[in-house]
Amino acid sequence: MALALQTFATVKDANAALKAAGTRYLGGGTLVIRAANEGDVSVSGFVRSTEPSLSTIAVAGGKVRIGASVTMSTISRHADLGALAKAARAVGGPAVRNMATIGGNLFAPAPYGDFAVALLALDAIVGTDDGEAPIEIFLANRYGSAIVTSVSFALPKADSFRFLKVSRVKPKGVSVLSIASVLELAPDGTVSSARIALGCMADRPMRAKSAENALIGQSLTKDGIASALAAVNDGTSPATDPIASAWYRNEVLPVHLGRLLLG
Amino acid sequence: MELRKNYFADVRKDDLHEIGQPRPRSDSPGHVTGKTAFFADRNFPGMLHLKMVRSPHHHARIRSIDASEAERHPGVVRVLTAKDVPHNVYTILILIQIGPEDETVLADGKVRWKGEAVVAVLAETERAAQEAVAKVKVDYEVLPAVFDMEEALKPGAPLVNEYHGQNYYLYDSGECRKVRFGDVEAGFAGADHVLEQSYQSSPIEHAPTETTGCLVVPEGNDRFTCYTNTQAMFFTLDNTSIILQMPGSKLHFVGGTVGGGFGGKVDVIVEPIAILGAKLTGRPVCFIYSREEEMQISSPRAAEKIVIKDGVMKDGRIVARKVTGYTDAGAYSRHSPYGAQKGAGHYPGPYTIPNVWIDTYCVYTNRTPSSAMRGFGVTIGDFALEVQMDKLARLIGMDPLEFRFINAYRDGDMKAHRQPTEGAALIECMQEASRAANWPVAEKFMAMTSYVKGA
Amino acid sequence: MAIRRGRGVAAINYPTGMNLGGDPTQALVHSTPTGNFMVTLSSVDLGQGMKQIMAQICAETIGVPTDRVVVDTADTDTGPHCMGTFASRGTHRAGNAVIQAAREARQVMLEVAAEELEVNASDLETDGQGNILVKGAPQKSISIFDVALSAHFKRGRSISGRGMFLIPRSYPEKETGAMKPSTCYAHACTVAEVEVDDETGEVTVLTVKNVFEIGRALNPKMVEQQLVGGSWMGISHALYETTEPYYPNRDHGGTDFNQYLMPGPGDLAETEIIVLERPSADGPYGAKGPGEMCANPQIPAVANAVFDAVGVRIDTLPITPERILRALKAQAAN
Amino acid sequence: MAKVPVQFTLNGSEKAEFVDSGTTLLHALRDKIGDTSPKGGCHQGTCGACSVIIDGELRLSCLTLAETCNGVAITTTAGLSEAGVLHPLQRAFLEAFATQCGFCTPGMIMAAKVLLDHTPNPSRDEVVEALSGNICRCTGYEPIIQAVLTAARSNSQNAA
Repeated sequence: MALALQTFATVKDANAALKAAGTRYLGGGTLVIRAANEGDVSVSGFVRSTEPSLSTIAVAGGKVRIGASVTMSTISRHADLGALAKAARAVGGPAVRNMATIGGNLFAPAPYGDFAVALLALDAIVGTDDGEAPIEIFLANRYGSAIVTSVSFALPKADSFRFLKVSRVKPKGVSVLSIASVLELAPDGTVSSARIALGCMADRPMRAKSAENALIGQSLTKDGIASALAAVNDGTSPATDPIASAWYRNEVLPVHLGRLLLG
Repeated sequence: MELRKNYFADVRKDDLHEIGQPRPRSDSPGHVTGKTAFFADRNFPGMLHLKMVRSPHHHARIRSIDASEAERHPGVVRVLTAKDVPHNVYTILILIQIGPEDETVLADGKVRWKGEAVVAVLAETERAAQEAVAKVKVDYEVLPAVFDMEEALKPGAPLVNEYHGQNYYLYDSGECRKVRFGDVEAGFAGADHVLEQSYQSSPIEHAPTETTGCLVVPEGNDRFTCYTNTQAMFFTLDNTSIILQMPGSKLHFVGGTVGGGFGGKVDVIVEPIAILGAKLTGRPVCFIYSREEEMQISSPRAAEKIVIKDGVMKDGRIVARKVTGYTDAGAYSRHSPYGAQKGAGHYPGPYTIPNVWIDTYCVYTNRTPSSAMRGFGVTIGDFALEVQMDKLARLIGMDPLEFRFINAYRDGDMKAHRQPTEGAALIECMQEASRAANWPVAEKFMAMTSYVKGA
Repeated sequence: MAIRRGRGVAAINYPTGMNLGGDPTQALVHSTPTGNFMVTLSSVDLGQGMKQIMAQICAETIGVPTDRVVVDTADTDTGPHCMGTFASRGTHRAGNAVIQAAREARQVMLEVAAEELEVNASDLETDGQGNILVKGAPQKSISIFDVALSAHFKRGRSISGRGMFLIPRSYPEKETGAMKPSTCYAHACTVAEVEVDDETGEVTVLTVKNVFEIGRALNPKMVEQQLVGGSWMGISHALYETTEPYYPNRDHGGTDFNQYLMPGPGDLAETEIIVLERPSADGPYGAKGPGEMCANPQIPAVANAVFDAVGVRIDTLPITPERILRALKAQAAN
Repeated sequence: MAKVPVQFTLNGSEKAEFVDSGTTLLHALRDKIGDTSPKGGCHQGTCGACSVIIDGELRLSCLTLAETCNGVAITTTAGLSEAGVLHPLQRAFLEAFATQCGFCTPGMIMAAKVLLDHTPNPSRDEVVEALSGNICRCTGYEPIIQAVLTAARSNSQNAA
């Protein structure tokens, strides 16, 4: 059967159409069209929505709401989202970034989904017609969710957001791992709050909570971060894939976290 | 790039009109305008799409195949199994008497590697073919598989390929191709140091940007035109003629403009089955590998294991070299028996060594059949040889580049396979590398020449 | 963290062609009525520029500019047999066949010119610009255009030729391995310089200096294309590529260009190419096959450079960060 | 099978076709319209050979459904030369010997064109980034990078 595309003006109608077996939501196409091209017969049709709110970015009062259809390249160019540009540019090559959406990135399995790692560090809220959910909860149940409509988060303070993607191929390769962090510093330079998110270290982006805790009250020096580096592998369960083995990912995670924190 | 014309100027004429001139490529205007016609840049009305049902197992007996549901699937025009292929068991080099025929076009009773073609589906659209592929039911009895060459060569290992009867290719020289030159054991006995080391590679894909494929058009006069990106037109035509038991005069192959080959398009895989499909349906057929098939189904460069044992003197002379090479052919021969033999002819490398012993084995395992790739039979051997050379130099405390000068072959030197060296230029390459890399070597090495001593 | 630097060298040779079945290739050459030349082959252009090089070889041999030669290849209804494009055989084998065919065509062309000029054919030469001149008396000449017209419409001659390359097949002697595995050999020496991150095992190839001896650079710009691309592929083989990353374990094979690793445009080593030309006795205008061997010496040169940098030997390809890191940890443990 | 209408401009001329719903733009261009300059190297979005420019942005035609392209302006490499005169990028690729097999070339030229349209004088790093979604297996990339830098220089000279 042909892979028919159904287009709806509202997310509500699109959600209803998605109840039919085999239908997939079409965002930028980098995941679902690929699956169809590769002969994934579990895909039998596409659904999309042209609701305008899906494509808007709203920045007000230190809060950001990004519509789910906004692409990586739009984010990377947006004047108010400069802090996130590096993470948005970490996704694919230029053509992929012009297509890949922020909503779609939430569903990209490891070793993809680097932007979702950034969103996890930002403690984003994921919006659907069913309501809003913290990203950590959302990622745990992501497949089978209603259409993502938006992602919202508080804009990180200047210089508090850091992002690192490690890949074998430059400038564009998929991840060995990626790390995003939001660190706030007290006036004395010690860490007052820390959120660290890891990509490719589990079946979905994960928080490095032991490392976060170990950073509180520490200064960003070689000695200050030592206990965080020692703890960053807590709870990781990375995959072995063509890019790297689980062993390698675990071995170099503290090295790269150290470089991110000291860099 | 720099041409260093000062080398070998005495034996070279540089006053030619067209040769040696950087003429623009006649094909580039087509490339930059997108007008160059690759095989797939054609479209024929009513063209069918061929997709393969592939083995999910590394080694299994096929108990039964039920394609009835696939045949009834909307858009499906024809389903092909082994019994539809007139001469289903073939091998590529049979025309030049390198047998036995050991590979099935479509699996018959057994699969020997994960990804092996079992059933071909021809449908009106790619999607219909994909859907029908998913509906073909094959009942497999999974058999033990072997992936490690050393395991495969042990007694009692699962037999990969019954057409060979053992897990190695049987040369006229026995279980391996052999080169024997001088007395290698005496060489080791008289050496100051003996170093034995083992090297390993894993399979490598050609990864051309254009995947392997062909389009076939029945011409109405009982002939078939096949637009293909094969690297070898007549290998393909002649093997197709054998497989389909069809006179070669019925076959017309058009190609020659290929989106990268690197050796990956010398096997004859897609054309015979596509032509069979066109013959049985009377319709144009396209069979183009997906990228996934190109990466994991098309033949890679073989994995190799190479063991090198050298006897070396403190003064830098290598006096004995023994090489045992293993080429992982995967489940079928394709070009691998020749690759292993080519390795035997290549060792001990571009060095003059008085005592040489070479054994090269072509080993069968339950993986994607390997075949030719850029540097076939040599690339991995050169890795092993040249890392070994580095180790030997350090073992005797000698500069690695100077160590190579001491052993480099020159015109007239007898090679282990008993051909005198002609046209050598290793020394001059190393001299120029010494300069370019600012890696100085002793003056006596810079004064050397590849020409026959005294000539 | 330390970035440690090392360099390594490797020297190699490489055989041109193979000896199976005598490694044959045939060629046909004929002129059109206005003195353009068609080369008919079944050889395949994989992108290395076979068509262009055959045109230059034919042009040189006939004595016309390259743009007066058209190569028609890889149609089995018209092209004579070619074994195929592999084993660094294309330029060498097909080139030899084209020279032989072009020489035969040239002879007919000179004979027709001789009749027109009323001299002996052996007294004629070509100027490479499309004219045939009397040796020593260049004012007495005729254009190839006019010669071809004459041949076609007046004298009834076919300005054409047949050529083939074939060597005796060499069967390796069973016990000694005595054989003639190929014809001429190309040569290379590469020095690679690398940096190794000793905390992650990541390797950066800083420079590769490649010296290649290739017989003759028939078209230097096209030779450069092959050698630069080959040098990249050699580095790629050394550090990145495999379809089975955990060989002999069959799992985790890459299925796309994201998972099948090759250096990207941001991973390029500073690459120097130096070419030496020792014409081969048996090659077309002395050419050897450079297409394959140019990707070989970088692999051991990089491997040796990694050892020079960090003191561990990785004897398994590809030399991945993981293999280096494991070796470094083993080294530290000892 | 349901056919859907698709209407867009391709290299400046109006195109209207009926395609099967779910047809990719790559197939529509190649099989319906006959512009075979975009190549299908992977159909996964990993090689860039199918790259086209849609409303000024680089896109992968293999991952774009044709029916989502109504009303857009599409540029392909086949449309770059005007009246037989090569675009500066095409000329630069020729002169730099930046093509070997030629299969990646149209996609590379598309990626380079978008770069130069927005960044007339790119740095080497910007060129590398712009080409990073396009695979070449023959050239080792350097000649392609050099061709793009050369085209940029010749553009700026012409503008000056």
